[in-house]
Amino acid sequence: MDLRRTEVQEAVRDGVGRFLAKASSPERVRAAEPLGWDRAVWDGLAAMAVPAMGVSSELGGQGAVLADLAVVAGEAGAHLAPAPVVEAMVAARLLAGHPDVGGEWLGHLVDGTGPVTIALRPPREGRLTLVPGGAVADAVVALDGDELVIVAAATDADRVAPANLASAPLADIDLGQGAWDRRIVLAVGGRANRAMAAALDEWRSLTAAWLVGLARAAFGIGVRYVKDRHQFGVPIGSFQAVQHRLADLATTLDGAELLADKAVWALDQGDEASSLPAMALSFCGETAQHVTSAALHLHGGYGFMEEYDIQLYFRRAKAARLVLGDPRRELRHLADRLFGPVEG
Amino acid sequence: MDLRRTEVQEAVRDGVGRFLAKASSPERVRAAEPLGWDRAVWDGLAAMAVPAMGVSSELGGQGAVLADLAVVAGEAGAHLAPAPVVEAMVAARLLAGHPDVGGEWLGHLVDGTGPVTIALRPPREGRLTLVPGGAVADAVVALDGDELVIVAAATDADRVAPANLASAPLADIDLGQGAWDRRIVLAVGGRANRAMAAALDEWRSLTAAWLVGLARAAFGIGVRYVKDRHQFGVPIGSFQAVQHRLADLATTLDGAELLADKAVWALDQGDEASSLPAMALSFCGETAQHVTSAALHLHGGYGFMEEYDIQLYFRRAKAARLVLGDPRRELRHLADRLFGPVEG
Amino acid sequence: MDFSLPAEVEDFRAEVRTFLAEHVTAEVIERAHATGTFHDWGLHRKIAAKGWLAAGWPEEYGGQGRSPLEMNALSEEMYLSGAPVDGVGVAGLVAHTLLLAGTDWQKRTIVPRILSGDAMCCLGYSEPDAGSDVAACATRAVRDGDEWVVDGQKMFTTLAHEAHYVFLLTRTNLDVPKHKGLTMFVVPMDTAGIEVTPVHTVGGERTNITFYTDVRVEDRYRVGEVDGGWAVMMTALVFERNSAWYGECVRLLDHAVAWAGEGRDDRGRRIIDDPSVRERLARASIGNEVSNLLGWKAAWMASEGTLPGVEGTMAKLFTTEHYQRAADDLIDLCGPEGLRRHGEDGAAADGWIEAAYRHCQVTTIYGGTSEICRGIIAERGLGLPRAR
Amino acid sequence: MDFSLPAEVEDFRAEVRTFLAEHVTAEVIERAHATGTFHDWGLHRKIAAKGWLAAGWPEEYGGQGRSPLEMNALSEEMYLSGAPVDGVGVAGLVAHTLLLAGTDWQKRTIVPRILSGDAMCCLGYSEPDAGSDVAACATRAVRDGDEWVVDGQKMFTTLAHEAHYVFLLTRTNLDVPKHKGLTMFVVPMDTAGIEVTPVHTVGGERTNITFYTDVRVEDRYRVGEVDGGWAVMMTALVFERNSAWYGECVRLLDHAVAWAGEGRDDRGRRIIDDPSVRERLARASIGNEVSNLLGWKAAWMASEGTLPGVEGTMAKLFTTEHYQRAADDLIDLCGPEGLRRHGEDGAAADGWIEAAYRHCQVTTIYGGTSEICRGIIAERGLGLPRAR
Repeated sequence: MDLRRTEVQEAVRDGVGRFLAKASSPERVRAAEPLGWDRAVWDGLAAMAVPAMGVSSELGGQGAVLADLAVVAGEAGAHLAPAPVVEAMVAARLLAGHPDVGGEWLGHLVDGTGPVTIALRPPREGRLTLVPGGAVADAVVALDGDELVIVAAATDADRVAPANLASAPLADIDLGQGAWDRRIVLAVGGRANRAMAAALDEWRSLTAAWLVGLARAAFGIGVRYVKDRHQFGVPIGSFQAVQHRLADLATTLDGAELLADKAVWALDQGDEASSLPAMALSFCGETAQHVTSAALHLHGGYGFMEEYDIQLYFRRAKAARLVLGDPRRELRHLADRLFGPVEG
Repeated sequence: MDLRRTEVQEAVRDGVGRFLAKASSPERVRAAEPLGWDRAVWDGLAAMAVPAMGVSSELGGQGAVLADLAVVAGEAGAHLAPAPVVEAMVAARLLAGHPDVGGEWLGHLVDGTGPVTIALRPPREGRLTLVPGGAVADAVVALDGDELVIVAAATDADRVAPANLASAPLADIDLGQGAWDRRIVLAVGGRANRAMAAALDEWRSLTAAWLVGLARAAFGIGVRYVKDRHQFGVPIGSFQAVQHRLADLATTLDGAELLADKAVWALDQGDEASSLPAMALSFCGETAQHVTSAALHLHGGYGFMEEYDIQLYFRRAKAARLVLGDPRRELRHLADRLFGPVEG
Repeated sequence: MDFSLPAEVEDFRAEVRTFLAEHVTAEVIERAHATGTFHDWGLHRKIAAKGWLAAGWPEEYGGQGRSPLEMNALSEEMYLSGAPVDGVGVAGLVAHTLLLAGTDWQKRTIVPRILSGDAMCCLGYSEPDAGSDVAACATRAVRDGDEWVVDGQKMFTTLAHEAHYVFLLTRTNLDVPKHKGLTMFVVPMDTAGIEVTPVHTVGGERTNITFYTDVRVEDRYRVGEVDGGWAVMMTALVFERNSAWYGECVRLLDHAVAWAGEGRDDRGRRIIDDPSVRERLARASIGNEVSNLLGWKAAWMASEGTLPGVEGTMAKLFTTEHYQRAADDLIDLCGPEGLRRHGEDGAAADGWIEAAYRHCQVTTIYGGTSEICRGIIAERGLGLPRAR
Repeated sequence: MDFSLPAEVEDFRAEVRTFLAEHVTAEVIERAHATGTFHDWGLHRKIAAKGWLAAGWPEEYGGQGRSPLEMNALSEEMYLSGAPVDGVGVAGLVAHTLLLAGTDWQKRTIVPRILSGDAMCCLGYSEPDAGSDVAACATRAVRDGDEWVVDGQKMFTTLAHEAHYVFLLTRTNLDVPKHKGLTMFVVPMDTAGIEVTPVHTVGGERTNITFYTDVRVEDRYRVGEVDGGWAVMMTALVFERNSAWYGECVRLLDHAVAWAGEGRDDRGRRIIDDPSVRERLARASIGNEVSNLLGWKAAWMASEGTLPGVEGTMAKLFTTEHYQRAADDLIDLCGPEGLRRHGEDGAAADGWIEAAYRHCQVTTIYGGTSEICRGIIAERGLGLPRAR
């Protein structure tokens, strides 16, 4: 047992963190709204070889384990980086599992040319909905029937990026139409299903790490605010109701961090049946929502002003939980893992 | 709109309340455990004509409306009266709907000879389970298939009164066996179903009133305790965390009281399709649980001592929610009322 | 007990509902949403023309003598309709306070302008360092002959960009405890030295910061005694706390029920048939009912001649906290489609749940934060010793 | 990061598990439940014989030199087994404190008796007017030559009726701030003037009130300095806060899962197939995992040489609050059958969920209430200014 990050991880955290502190400052994050995309952030991360970091060196990556990617995800969350970092890292590993057919797009990520993302749900009536990063990705991996495919856009037609709660680059994509006609089958049948299931668990775990990074940053903003802000002649952080609320949140936040860390560790150990990714997404999502909500409300009226940073965190925390689906359905997915499927 | 109780109701409250303050003191409530039955309490209430109070005077009752019965239920809850008061009042009204065949047992309640109760669920494999008041009732009304029946015990055989969380007089009863061979059919088919549905809504509403009475009393104990109890040189009621918790509870308690009152009012208005009884049971049950739990915990270690009264309230509040079923199922029952049944 | 409303209240409610059904058009609602200004001059003047800005006043003062029950019905119907009535609320509040604490000149000159719907007001209480602690007000008013010179800054002066008067709390005395050195003014917004800067919020509402630099205010705009501003503000605050947001909670739930009833899951089943969706919708329904009852209880007490200080505070606390819990639950059950904003294709409930989720956050802040409300209930309602 | 335990910890855990599987019989568990005394002499002596009461001590003091990780595994396995080990915990705590703060005579005489399993201890901290405010202790100890005369009353002296020593906090100085006038003793329970009165609790546990009347205690039973009792108690408290109840949470959930998997609803469907039952079981599982991780984090920090004061407090706070939420949820999903007590026919999960629902309530009280824990986390963990 060792709960320290490795030296490499500390270096990655430091490097990515320093870069994002500048490139993804609150001002830049605001400027990237409503689409949630800043090419310079992507380019900078690509220059650090982030997108394909989790791919073996033979395939052009760094051979990083998920625990390393989680460090990047955490920094991306802490700085609300306007780029689909988690999705690209997951897509890279998915493509690396099928290098013969996926090699071209993997190279796209290795070179950092632009994002490739994954669709969290199969298409419905030929349409992928609310694909994370889909608004800015050059290609999307999806499970289409019993085929795992990667589709690419020739133009931006047939891609709609709706304004949304998080100002995230979500998009609806019509498959099988002119604009998305570049389609490569990566795998079929059981292999396709297993590959997507594994990718979704990686997405859950890294998104959990992203949420923890986001929540830690928001919590820090909240704690600083209650120490600085005075009302009735005292810092509002001296009121017991404020203290107790923050103490509970600090506790769940520590728990969320451990759970996210353990989830990536379990996947790195090869435990494909682990229920930890689903646990981590549920708990870290809930925690991030509670933390950002409390931090916003502790600001009083200021929390609602667009000018204050806390609202940026508040909106993104909630949305990250929902992009996969109703959180209650995620609990039921977890129940399937833990207790087996529903009978009949 | 008038949120005052009538003069008659104030008189009933005063009379029943005075009687129970003595006859159902905490000492007597403890002495009546674990069965939850005190003959003297029943006899005293019977002497006040409580059991058949909600039956027309032609049939031997007082012609009281449900709102009057709710006042009695509230006092019974406040004093944790060890007698199935709500169940008997509901059973009396149910029997009064079928005076030709139910007259004998209605007379039993009019005379106050002993309790008659209702089973909240139909028998399963010939067995009624956890019938409230069933451990001490002389007869039980139940919906058995498409028949509304009243069954009576010749002896106590085939009646099991399990020890339970609330020390309530719950019992399992095997029907169709020797001991419970006195069986009268009150109604069949649609009439039987409607009569039982109406009785259950009355039970929900009066139990909600009972829970509000219980919760108000427990809340009073809690508030008095935090005013009296000093730690760190000050009353613990001066700590903001304590104050805010109690303020939220005071608010929900007011809301619960209004909801319970409105539920009986709606039934008194003849609104059989009202969703208010289900709302009232859910919300008053939840409120009573939260209030009693908070009051218990605010006592610190003393809250757990059997010697302190608050635990008596704590155990009964939880159990009253559960005796009808998992509270989530009650929410779904409410959804059926509000949104119509589930398709297909 | 009787939960039915008297016939005259139901009649009035019906009249209000008919009026709103005609005048609160989709266009009015869309415009308020788009601009973030929950005030519509056309609608406002029509409401004023009905005499409803002063509906609750005695007839001798130009009102309609309507009871607190009628007033609650009016407020409920306005919120249920989705009408942008922030302006109606503030106008009524200021006019009412002037009626109780203003001078004859103010009653003759300012009040009629407000009641006719020609003049709007905004509230100048909050400051950068005076939020919940509003008595920490630092905006100075210094007497200079028959005038006062005002310097300072006010936060959250919602509607200032539409208003003709600001109800301005100032500090006039530094030598006394902070509550005792405040004075209230009703200052024309076109007075030289007032500047309005827009502030945009996460809920989509526009509010403002207002700056006051060497603003010269004639003494006749003073409301109440010099150094008596706290009492004037308390008079006004009583009108602020109620379950007004109940109407918004109903609209929120209606949207969710409609969406869940129409939508289908991957297997073609109605969303509303999912057990946990049903549980959440049912739970939200209960919260709505309780919010409504707490509001009516306060109104009923007022109609009986009791000032429902604690009860109105309870209604405000419960309704707004419930609103946030409900919005949180109901956006969840929409899943990803709940994220789309109003106007986007495929948005669950046309994006109104997403909008409510953002908007509702502020309701536990203005008109007294939940923390302030809990303190009032604990101390005044429960008699607990002053918090430490 | 590595969440796997070192081989020696896993080996030790396996040894403990095998031992407990053999010795924690159904009979032992039933007896503890029936008597409410979560101490079993037979089991206690066997555990002592394994050397586990001092397993964490350096070998030179008679311990096994086991690491904080091994100690956490030991504690976890004991709770997971359902063993009645309240006595093990208190014995270890007192012995450990004596090792750190006791005299040579105490270490030679009392410690061996405890470690051998021959002598049990109980804690005499709480008093009628000193609960969370334990420094308000009023039990007096007055010096009389080489003896002290003790008078007072202690609450919640659990296991006093089985114990040979009480770890007794007393007031020895009235002229200094309250924390500075306390002295600790380890007093033989057979000393004249000690009286034990049973106290029964809603959780079914037996605890006691102990009365001290003219109890004459030799000075050699004093632990630490005169007026230095607070420091001695703080030394001991560090051992009290962790996620020990995690094991009980696991047992609770296992009972619920087993019951829901076996039970059928009216339509013959498995209870566990109900969506909201699944959601609640899944949620409880997450809480268990988090409780476990917080406990291991504290243990790991200790193994790295850091005193996990805040982290242990977090583990205690989260685990016990989660325990109560989970018990509340899980008894609900059993519906009416959840009300039956252990031993009753048809009781859901043989009544163990009902028993847990009552028992778990006390866990947020002893060893520091949740309110005290939150204060520690806020002030020491977050550096917030002292609460008002």
